[in-house]
Amino acid sequence: MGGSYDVIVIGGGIIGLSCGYYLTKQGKRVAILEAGGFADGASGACDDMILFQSKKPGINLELAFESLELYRSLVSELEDSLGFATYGGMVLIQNQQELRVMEEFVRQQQSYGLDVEILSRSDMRKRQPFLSERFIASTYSPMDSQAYPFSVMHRLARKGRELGMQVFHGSKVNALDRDGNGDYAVHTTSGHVHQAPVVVNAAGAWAGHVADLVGATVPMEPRRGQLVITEKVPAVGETNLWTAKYLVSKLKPGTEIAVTEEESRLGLGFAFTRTEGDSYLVGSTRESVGYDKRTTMEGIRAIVNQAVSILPVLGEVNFIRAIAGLRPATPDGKMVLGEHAGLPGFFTAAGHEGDGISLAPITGRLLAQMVCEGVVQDRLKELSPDRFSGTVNTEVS
Amino acid sequence: MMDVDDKKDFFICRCEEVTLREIEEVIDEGYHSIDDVKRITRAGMGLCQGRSCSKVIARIISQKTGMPLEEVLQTSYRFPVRTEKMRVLEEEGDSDAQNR
Amino acid sequence: MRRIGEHPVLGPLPDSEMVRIVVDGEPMLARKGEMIAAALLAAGKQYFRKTIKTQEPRGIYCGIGRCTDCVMTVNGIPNVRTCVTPVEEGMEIETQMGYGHWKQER
Amino acid sequence: MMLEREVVVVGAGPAGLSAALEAARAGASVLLVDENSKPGGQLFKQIHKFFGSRDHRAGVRGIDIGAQLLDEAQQLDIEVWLDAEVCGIFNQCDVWIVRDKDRSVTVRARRIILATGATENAINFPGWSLPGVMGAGAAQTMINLHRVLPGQRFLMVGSGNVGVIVSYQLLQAGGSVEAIVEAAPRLGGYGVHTAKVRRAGVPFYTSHTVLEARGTDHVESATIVQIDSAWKPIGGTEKELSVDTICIAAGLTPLVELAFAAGCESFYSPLLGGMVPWHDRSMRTSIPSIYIAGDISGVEEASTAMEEGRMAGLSAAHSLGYLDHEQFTTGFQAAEARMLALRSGMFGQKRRDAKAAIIAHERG
Repeated sequence: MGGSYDVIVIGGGIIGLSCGYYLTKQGKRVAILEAGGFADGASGACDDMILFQSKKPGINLELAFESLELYRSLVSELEDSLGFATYGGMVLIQNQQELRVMEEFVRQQQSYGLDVEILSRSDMRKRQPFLSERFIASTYSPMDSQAYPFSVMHRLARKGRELGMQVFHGSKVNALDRDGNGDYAVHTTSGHVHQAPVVVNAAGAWAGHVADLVGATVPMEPRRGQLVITEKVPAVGETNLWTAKYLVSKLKPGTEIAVTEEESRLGLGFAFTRTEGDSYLVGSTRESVGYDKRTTMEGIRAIVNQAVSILPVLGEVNFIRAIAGLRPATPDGKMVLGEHAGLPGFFTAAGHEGDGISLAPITGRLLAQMVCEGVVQDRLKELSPDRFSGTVNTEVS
Repeated sequence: MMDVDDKKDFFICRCEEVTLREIEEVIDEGYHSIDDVKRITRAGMGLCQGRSCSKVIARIISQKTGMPLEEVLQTSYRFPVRTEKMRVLEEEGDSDAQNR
Repeated sequence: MRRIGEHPVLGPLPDSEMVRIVVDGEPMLARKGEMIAAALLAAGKQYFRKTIKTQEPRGIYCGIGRCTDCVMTVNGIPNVRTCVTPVEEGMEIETQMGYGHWKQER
Repeated sequence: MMLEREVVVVGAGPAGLSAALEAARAGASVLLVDENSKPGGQLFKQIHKFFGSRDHRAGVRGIDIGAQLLDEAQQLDIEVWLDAEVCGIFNQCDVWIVRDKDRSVTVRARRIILATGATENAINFPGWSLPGVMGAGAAQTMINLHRVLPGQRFLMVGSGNVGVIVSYQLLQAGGSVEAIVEAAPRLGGYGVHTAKVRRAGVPFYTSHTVLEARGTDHVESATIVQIDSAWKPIGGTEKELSVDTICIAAGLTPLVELAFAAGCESFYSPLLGGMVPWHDRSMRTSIPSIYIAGDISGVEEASTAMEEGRMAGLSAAHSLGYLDHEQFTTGFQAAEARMLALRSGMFGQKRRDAKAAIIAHERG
């Protein structure tokens, strides 16, 4: 029981759906196998951001520009606003030490073509009047944008289905083997066996386990992020907000930025983004706790207290929910995108850590090109899974 | 004669103002769980976190798909189960003195 | 809509200290400690808020603080559940339009 | 440093109050928490006389039973936090409480008894979100607790005990009940309550439901209609009623959010209101430190809730080493016997079987 396809995508999050959509657009017969329900993974527990300022100059930043353009065309292709919006973003700076680190970081980003600048205190407060007094400056980029993950995934699935794509929920892959002529047989816990010459491993934080099924190596570590969601409120300032400490927790641009013991243990950083439903997503933590997706009292308290200390007006705002997701993190902070040497037809597209929403469209398109045209652009070689094949697949922190 | 079926534009989710029609359309697309319907229509994402609508949505899913109500009813909930102002977490009143 | 004066089981309505509250700019009296929603019902207020998307009128629904349909802006703070929040002297209560507005002065 | 208590009881209604009393009498230190400014839960809205055996304080009104339980709680010096909302339970023992909507505190409890009651079901029809459409419990709270009539001319939807009792209480409060509609072919409530309302001249319409409510800023009228065996409206039977308030009494659902968010396993019991936390005979859930009592474990009545509360209180205290085996079993079995006596008659037997099915369920 099961079907045969040109490509089977394992994982129905925003990355899997993007790969499936672009493959289907290029005429491939695609099936997506999602272990859980709709948006059960990190895609359903993230902060909606297409954020440039948090990307180290290099391939990630480069791809983020291309991804932004793809989102604009997806809005018309998928006939939906996708909650796509460009409110801009500001990274808040507390002291001279953080200012020095951010000035250097902004210079690098500008050299890669990002429209970003450092704002004086008064210009900063014009855009964000509710800020606590302790911030001395901020960055500002008008390019930081966002999309509403649930709309993007829903519309990718709907348009994909119109073009013939199949999406199966509640079908967890538990075995992967290859027959004589190189076709893959994908077994699911519900007993189905689907066949295809090409398999795309888009299983996010679980991509390492899927790779193990076929003897491939993808070192992937789940990094838990907790988020608090507020009630609907009028806009708090013009742009979305982060702190320099958030970049430290994500990119470690410079170790000089001082963080407290709790901030470093929880990987605490301030992220504040307005959602489609006029409420705010307030984050976040970065914790290595394996696959435990529960929220914790400590995490909620740290996130909420940090937010109120930065935007005192939030003290009177109700928070209505706390959620957690598992960001898929690779040892070198770059996604894994490409075919595995020695396993023709087995591709991996995962490991976007906090950049899944912003890089989903470009990941899907590049993956589809690799599968359909069999050629890999030079610039993408650094993303190949083979960079890890030498290492043993241990839990690399 | 008023046929109730054509009147589907009243709300099932009072907080997020999601109508019966919108919910049924998403179910017809193949999304058969409360979480799926919530994530696509926002029904249940509002201030009351689904208290007024989740049982009704489960009944609609069960009626439209034939799935037994038992398999559809909500069993996953998230903290906090009451909405609170963010300032309440500022200083934790953990000492006995503060709580007599 | 009115207060229940004489009740066969609960007896006469005990008299109570009154407090002054302001509802949409109109001062009115309420019984000290009674819930905002009860005071407004007694005064015959038709609806407590208008919803965000369709500006539909809303009032009491569950009466015990669970459904959040009776929320109004109280002393400049939006989304206050009026069925479980007692009145206080000088309280400013506004019919909430959509998700309310920031109280500019802090 | 975190606050610690032996037993934290969540909800000071009939079940929670009784559980706190039994656990305290057995010697445990008890913290009783309730989100309202007054304890008693539904008891203080129930001004009708209870019936049943003398043990169940038959002939006493709900509000008086509530007052008696409160007295006993004060005598036993039980620590009571009112205006205290429980927001979460972490690690199966850390209870996150926000007091007076103002400050948060976490209490590490060795045992937790959840007595969070039930919540009213909704019926959806065009116009159901208009001001003036409310739960029958909401109307009962307004008249009996806040002494305010939410309207003048009422339509009651649902003829179960809540529907007929609240209809009678609306009449007592000076309101006029234009009709009681019941979707089933037969009336639901106990005869004694239905008879009182019928004597007062209130018309009953079985196999009827609400088709629509109309009004600009508030309910102004309602259209009721007869329905066939497939619950579909029958053309030509519409009847418009001039009412300003529609009360919905369509049954209750156990309020299980805290129990399930804490990790308790669920069990589906349609007769008892839907999903309930699985529990054994001693009212303990799948999580050894968490017990339940009252409507959360299956929607019944205040009197059964009080007995379940006693059972849960005794079990929790005993599991902490209070009461020797003999003291515990006599107290527990007495409460259990009184509770089983309440589940008598045709309705009672169905509930008794439903409860037995939960306890007998072998967890996977």
